[in-house]
Amino acid sequence: MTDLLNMMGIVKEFPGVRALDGVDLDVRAGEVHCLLGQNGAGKSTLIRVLTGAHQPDAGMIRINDEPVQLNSPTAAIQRGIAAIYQELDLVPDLTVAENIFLGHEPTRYGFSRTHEANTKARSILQGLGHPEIPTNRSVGSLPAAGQQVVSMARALSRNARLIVMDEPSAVLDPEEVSNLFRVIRGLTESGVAVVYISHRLEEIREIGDRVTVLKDGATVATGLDARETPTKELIQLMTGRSIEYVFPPRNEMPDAAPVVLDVVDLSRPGEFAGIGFEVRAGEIVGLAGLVGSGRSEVLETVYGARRAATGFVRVDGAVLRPGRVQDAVKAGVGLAPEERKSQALLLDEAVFKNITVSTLGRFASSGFLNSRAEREAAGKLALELDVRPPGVDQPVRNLSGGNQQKVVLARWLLRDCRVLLLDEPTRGVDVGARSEIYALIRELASNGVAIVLVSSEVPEVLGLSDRVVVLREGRAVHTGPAQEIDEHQVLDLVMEGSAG
Amino acid sequence: ACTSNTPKAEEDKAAPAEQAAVKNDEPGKKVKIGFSAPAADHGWMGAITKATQAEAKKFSDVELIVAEGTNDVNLQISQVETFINQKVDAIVLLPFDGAALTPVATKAMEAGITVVNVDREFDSPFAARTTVLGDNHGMGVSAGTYVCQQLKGKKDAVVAEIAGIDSLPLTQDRSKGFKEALADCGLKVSNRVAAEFTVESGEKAAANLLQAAPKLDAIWNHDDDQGVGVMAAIKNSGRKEFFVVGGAGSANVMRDIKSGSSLLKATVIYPSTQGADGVRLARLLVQKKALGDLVEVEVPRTVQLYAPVVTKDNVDQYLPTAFES
Amino acid sequence: MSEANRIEEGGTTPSKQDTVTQPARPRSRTDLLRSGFGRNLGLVVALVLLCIVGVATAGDTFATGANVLTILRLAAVIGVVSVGMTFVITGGGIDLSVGAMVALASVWATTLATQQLAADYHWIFMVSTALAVGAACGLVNGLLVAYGKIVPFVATLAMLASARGLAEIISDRKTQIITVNSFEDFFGGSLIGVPVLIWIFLLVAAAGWVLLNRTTFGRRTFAVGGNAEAARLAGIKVQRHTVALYVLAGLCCGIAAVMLMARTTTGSSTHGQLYELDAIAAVVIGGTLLSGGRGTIVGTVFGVLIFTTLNNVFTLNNLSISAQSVAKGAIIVVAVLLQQRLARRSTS
Amino acid sequence: MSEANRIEEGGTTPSKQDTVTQPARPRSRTDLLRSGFGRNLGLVVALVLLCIVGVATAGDTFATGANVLTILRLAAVIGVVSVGMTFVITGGGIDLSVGAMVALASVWATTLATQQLAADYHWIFMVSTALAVGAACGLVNGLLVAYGKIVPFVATLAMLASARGLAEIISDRKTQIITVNSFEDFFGGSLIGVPVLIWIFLLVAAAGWVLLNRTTFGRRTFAVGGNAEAARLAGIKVQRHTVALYVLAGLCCGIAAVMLMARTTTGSSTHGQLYELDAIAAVVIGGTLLSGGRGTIVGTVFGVLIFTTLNNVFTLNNLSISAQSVAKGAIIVVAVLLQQRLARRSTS
Ligand SMILES: Nc1ncnc2c1ncn2[C@@H]1O[C@H](COP(=O)(O)OP(=O)(O)OP(=O)(O)O)[C@@H](O)[C@H]1O
Ligand SMILES: Nc1ncnc2c1ncn2[C@@H]1O[C@H](COP(=O)(O)OP(=O)(O)OP(=O)(O)O)[C@@H](O)[C@H]1O
Ligand SMILES: [Mg+2]
Ligand SMILES: [Mg+2]
Repeated sequence: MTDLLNMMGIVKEFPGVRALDGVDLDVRAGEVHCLLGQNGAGKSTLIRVLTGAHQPDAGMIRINDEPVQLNSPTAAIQRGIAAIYQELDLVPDLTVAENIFLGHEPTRYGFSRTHEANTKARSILQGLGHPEIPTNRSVGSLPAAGQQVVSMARALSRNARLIVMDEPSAVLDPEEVSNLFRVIRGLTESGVAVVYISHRLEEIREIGDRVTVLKDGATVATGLDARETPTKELIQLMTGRSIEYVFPPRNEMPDAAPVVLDVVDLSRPGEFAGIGFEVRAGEIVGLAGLVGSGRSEVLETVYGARRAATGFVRVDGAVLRPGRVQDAVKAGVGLAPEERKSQALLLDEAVFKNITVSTLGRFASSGFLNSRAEREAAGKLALELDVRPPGVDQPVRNLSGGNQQKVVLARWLLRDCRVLLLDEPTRGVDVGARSEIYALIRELASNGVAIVLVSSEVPEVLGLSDRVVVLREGRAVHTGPAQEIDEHQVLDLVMEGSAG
Repeated sequence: ACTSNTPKAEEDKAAPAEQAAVKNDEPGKKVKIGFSAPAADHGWMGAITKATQAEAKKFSDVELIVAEGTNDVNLQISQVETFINQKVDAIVLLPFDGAALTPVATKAMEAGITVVNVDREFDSPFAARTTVLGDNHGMGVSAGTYVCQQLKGKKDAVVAEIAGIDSLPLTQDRSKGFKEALADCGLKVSNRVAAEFTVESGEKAAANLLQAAPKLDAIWNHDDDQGVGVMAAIKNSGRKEFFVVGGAGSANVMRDIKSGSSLLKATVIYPSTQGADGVRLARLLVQKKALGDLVEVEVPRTVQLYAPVVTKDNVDQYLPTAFES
Repeated sequence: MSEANRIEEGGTTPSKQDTVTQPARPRSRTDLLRSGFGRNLGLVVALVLLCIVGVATAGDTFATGANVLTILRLAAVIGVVSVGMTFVITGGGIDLSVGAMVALASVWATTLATQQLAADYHWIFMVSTALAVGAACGLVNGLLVAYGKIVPFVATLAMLASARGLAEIISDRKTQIITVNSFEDFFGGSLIGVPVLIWIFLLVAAAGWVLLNRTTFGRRTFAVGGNAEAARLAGIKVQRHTVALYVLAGLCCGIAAVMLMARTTTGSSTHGQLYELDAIAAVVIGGTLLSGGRGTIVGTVFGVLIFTTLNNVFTLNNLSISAQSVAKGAIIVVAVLLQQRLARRSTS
Repeated sequence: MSEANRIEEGGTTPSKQDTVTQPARPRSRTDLLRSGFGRNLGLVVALVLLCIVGVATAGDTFATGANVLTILRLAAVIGVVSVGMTFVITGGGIDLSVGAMVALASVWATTLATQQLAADYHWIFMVSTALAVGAACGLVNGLLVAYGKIVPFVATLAMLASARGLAEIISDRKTQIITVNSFEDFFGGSLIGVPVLIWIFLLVAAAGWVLLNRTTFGRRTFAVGGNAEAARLAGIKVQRHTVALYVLAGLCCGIAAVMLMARTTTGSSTHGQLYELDAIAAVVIGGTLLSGGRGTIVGTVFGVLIFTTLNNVFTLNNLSISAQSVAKGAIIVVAVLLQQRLARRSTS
């Protein structure tokens, strides 16, 4: 089998950072080639070089043994390279069909043929298993999962020979993921090559053919067998150390622990109804459910970012005024939201400013900030969470996706919250950092923080939580200790609504 | 001669034999004059600057420094300050707002610089050595009187007014004079709109006015440059039942009047040569010369220009000095 | 529940609830805004209210055909400029130089030389001069923004100063009167009872609408304004497109210059003063997002009509200019608040 | 390998390389831009070039102390307005009403009644009237934007119309002359050889710098402007903060009104014309992002100085007025391009 793509000695420098330092990658037609690496290892940067979005400072790219210059996205597209970027590259105000065909719209004499675009879009979405996404709806109004599907459809619409997928599964739930794999298999059967990036090793095992591992901007191993290579070895290659990929032991919950967060009969029409649960100091309550089941909405409503239609939230016995984030923050509630870019980060601000933004009062005397103290405090946390690169003065925009997520977490860790609401706290976070975050969450709990955890990874919810609440279609269908339920039961619950 | 009907520039040409004037024109000590005026956002103001520059060019002993026209009094003040720093001999100042420029003009006078105030008056006698003024109130009176004459006997006549920039004191003076003169013959202004001295604004204001007043007998338009737009709007509406009186006295309008085929029957002159007069006076003052034709050995404190009505009968007399806008 | 079902209800809303809530809000709010309907409803109501006030206070004149034509004629020039502005703003830019470009184009197209040419051959020479000057200025704007990477506000501010200065130099600050009768006859005339100027406005607005909503160019304008990086990654030549948008705006200014020349029978460096503010105001009131990515020609047309009708009603009522200003501010606020209410109601 | 080691080798750059490259480029480009240094370097160079031109063409007057004070006095009024504008723009808004607020504040503070009060007691009554009027207008702006959810452009455009209209009504379009000598004496005077007006400007700029860069208020301003939703979810009272920003801008306009009153000894409804454009231009040239989230007071001050020095050099050189406009546009473009080059070079 000849290689479809060879990348050799790719170097990419950003001011102050050498993101890629001689990366090699070979991809064969018809294979699923997995890219592994820690947060900030350079995976996304490599992809952007491949798609012409970045220009490499050195190195050579060959397609079908022919040296090529990919000096613009158009050049890459013309060579049959399509991509699903980590940060969704959609235009929120255009419709689904328009987004899918952006850049190669079906036209006649310059007039867009909306009908044809819609028809074609529908058939592509059908192929992806989502014939129900309305093609004339604006993409901005779709939930994250829907947008991910649109992004995939766009990549497929190009009839590419090589499709790059940068963490496509981050916002998808298990069933979506298996659907995605079905599509990928279909593609590879017809000779298309897929470069697949994910931090979930199980997925690599399931779909991957070969693996290339990046570390600190360089290829440390390539051509590994995706199914046979032991996990330990992969982790060792990625992180340079061995990590026990297990959940830390649960804390003993003292029965007398006081209820810190009390959610009573919360509802918002059209989103969720009658949600009630309580979280005691030191307890972790997990919310499980499919994407779109309303978990994020529940968290945001508890936090006051959405105004509850009925019901109320008590923290330490005091009722929070609905729809008032400030009150929640004052009462010691913190939220690490789901969409880090749009909901949490000040992209152009320095890392330390992002971390301290909710704790400014602590670093200020009569309104004047002590930024040395800020930097120190933020730096300490960044070190603890292994944010890379470690400096706290660079803008968050320059961090890799996973590192950005860590910054969001750091913000609330700094704040000594009474209640922490974590929405997908490990999305896009690598194995190494992930186990650290798990340990951290546990440690916070043992310090008496009440934690509500939302994650699309059921094992994560089950492994970390003391109790789980299973949501389906905006209603709680099951509440109980996490140890008494397993992954299959949860999946059954969220799909069928009947306890297995 | 200064009290005659003729604008100053013409007077000089009309009386070349005058001994004093000839002597005055002879080159003397070099004079550096700073000139500042509001933004040339309409034709008359553009004409002022042009006439001033042209006049200065006639004298080999005059160096004219022209600052950017501006409607920001803050900037205009700083321009005068810059002139002071430059140690000019005289400043000819057409202030955007007379009162607002008074302090800095006073400062210039105190620094020994001869200030000649043009068109918009300072509110202190110490701010300028000499003031050259148009007669805005008189303009309104002249226009009103002419309208009264033309509409003689028509008691229910509908008279409209298209004013210039409404926030300027000169506009208010003109309107006041117009109103007073109309009142004398029992008429009043039925419709009043304001434009901004530009062709475009005149067209806009007139188009709306013509809708507001379905029947008209006379229109007085304050400014001939905006008048071009006013006439365009009138032409567009196809209406002919009234006559129009202009203001300022541009060459275009005078040609129209002369042709006799236009609805424009008259215009009231508001000389655009005030700045030019200012330059002449400033030069005389710095060179310590007297004004020709006057027995008085000093240049007068105030020179107010007359606002005559130009009609078909006397248009030839005024056409040569009218400004091309 | 099947996979299909789950996503169809899109996102979080459960299917049962959905079928209940679905009819009440057939589309999401953002969708509705884009379709322009909800937003335009507010504009329509605002305009109708204005008209009611007009009829009530000056019924005899306000409701006449002649007055309606007056309003439309007044709207025509700034309307054409605003259509161009809609494209630039939708594409994520802004153009402060529109007024200056109108002035420069009008001056250039009425120089003695051009008029001579027009008198000797055809008025088309004047028109094409105006269009060429507008497009050329737009091209400079576009190049400065797209390739010089100068923020649009600054680049077009520079153009504003330069173009007006150039217009003054060319015209020597004189109002240049058009003597070419064929030009005046054509553009001053009417077609089926409707003045040519209004036809031009309608044509430009219609062409703008088609271009923005029915062509690839329009789609790409939304993409460039909504997410320039995404557009680039999708293979759109963002820089070239940006240049095209400014050229388009310049071209509209050229057309507006011709219309203004016809209206005033002059070319002058004082034409088009503060058009930038008027046009941006109309565009923004109309519902186009100042930050780009969302734009509506219909809204812009309504925005222009609201402002011109407002002026007309004021004049008909002989209101003092100062009172007009105060009222204008208040009315703008009320109109926008009303719009928002209506847009919200129509979606929930 | 220990935890510590792992982090030391951290990020993507091996530690050895780091120590080599570190001195050459201590921070990333964006950082440099943000820190304002690279960007300001360009501004400094532009200003220095302007000064060189000034000295070369009119050396005897340009370089005198009196002329420097003239430039600074001119810069003072618009400078204070621009400082306020910097806050609003950094916070993601825009304020078109600054000029109108200056006019209204100047008129209100010079009414007969206020002047009587000032004459009888102390000029502080005039000053506080101006500040109160400015702040009140700003409050209205802020409420309309933050709670009325009217886009800033439209809300402040409405205020522009209303405030100027109101100023005209109050003053009856007459220029109101200040007769309170103590007021003139204080604000017209000097302190250690430097005019009080310049002191005020320095004070406002310094206070603005501290507020923006050294306080929680400033930090929140960046957050609100950079990502309002994120700021809200981080517990910042975004609406209240927005209101505060507009009040601040209004307050600055009140101060500017006092300064203008002192300079002109008048209050007038025509004061402050087109200050909105001047201020926004200075702010944007200075490097503040028009879309919010990035702002620099030092840049703004440089922006103002560049424009005022430009005016001064023009006046000294007796350039034709129209040519001045053309040159101004060209110089703006060149200055910005120069800035960008320098900013780029200083980082790579
Ligand atoms: N525009 C940029 N400017 C400066 N540095 C950048 C830029 N983009 C990426 N980097 C840096 O390059 C390195 C590689 O980032 P990249 O996004 O490729 O990581 P990644 O492997 O995709 O990580 P993740 O798994 O978290 O997505 C990081 O250190 C990041 O900070
Ligand atoms: N702009 C919008 N307009 C209307 N509805 C929207 C908009 N954005 C999101 N929604 C709705 O809000 C919900 C967001 O879906 P999302 O996937 O975040 O749900 P979720 O239950 O929070 O998922 P998860 O639990 O996996 O975080 C969906 O119901 C979606 O239809
Ligand atoms: Mg990545
Ligand atoms: Mg969610």
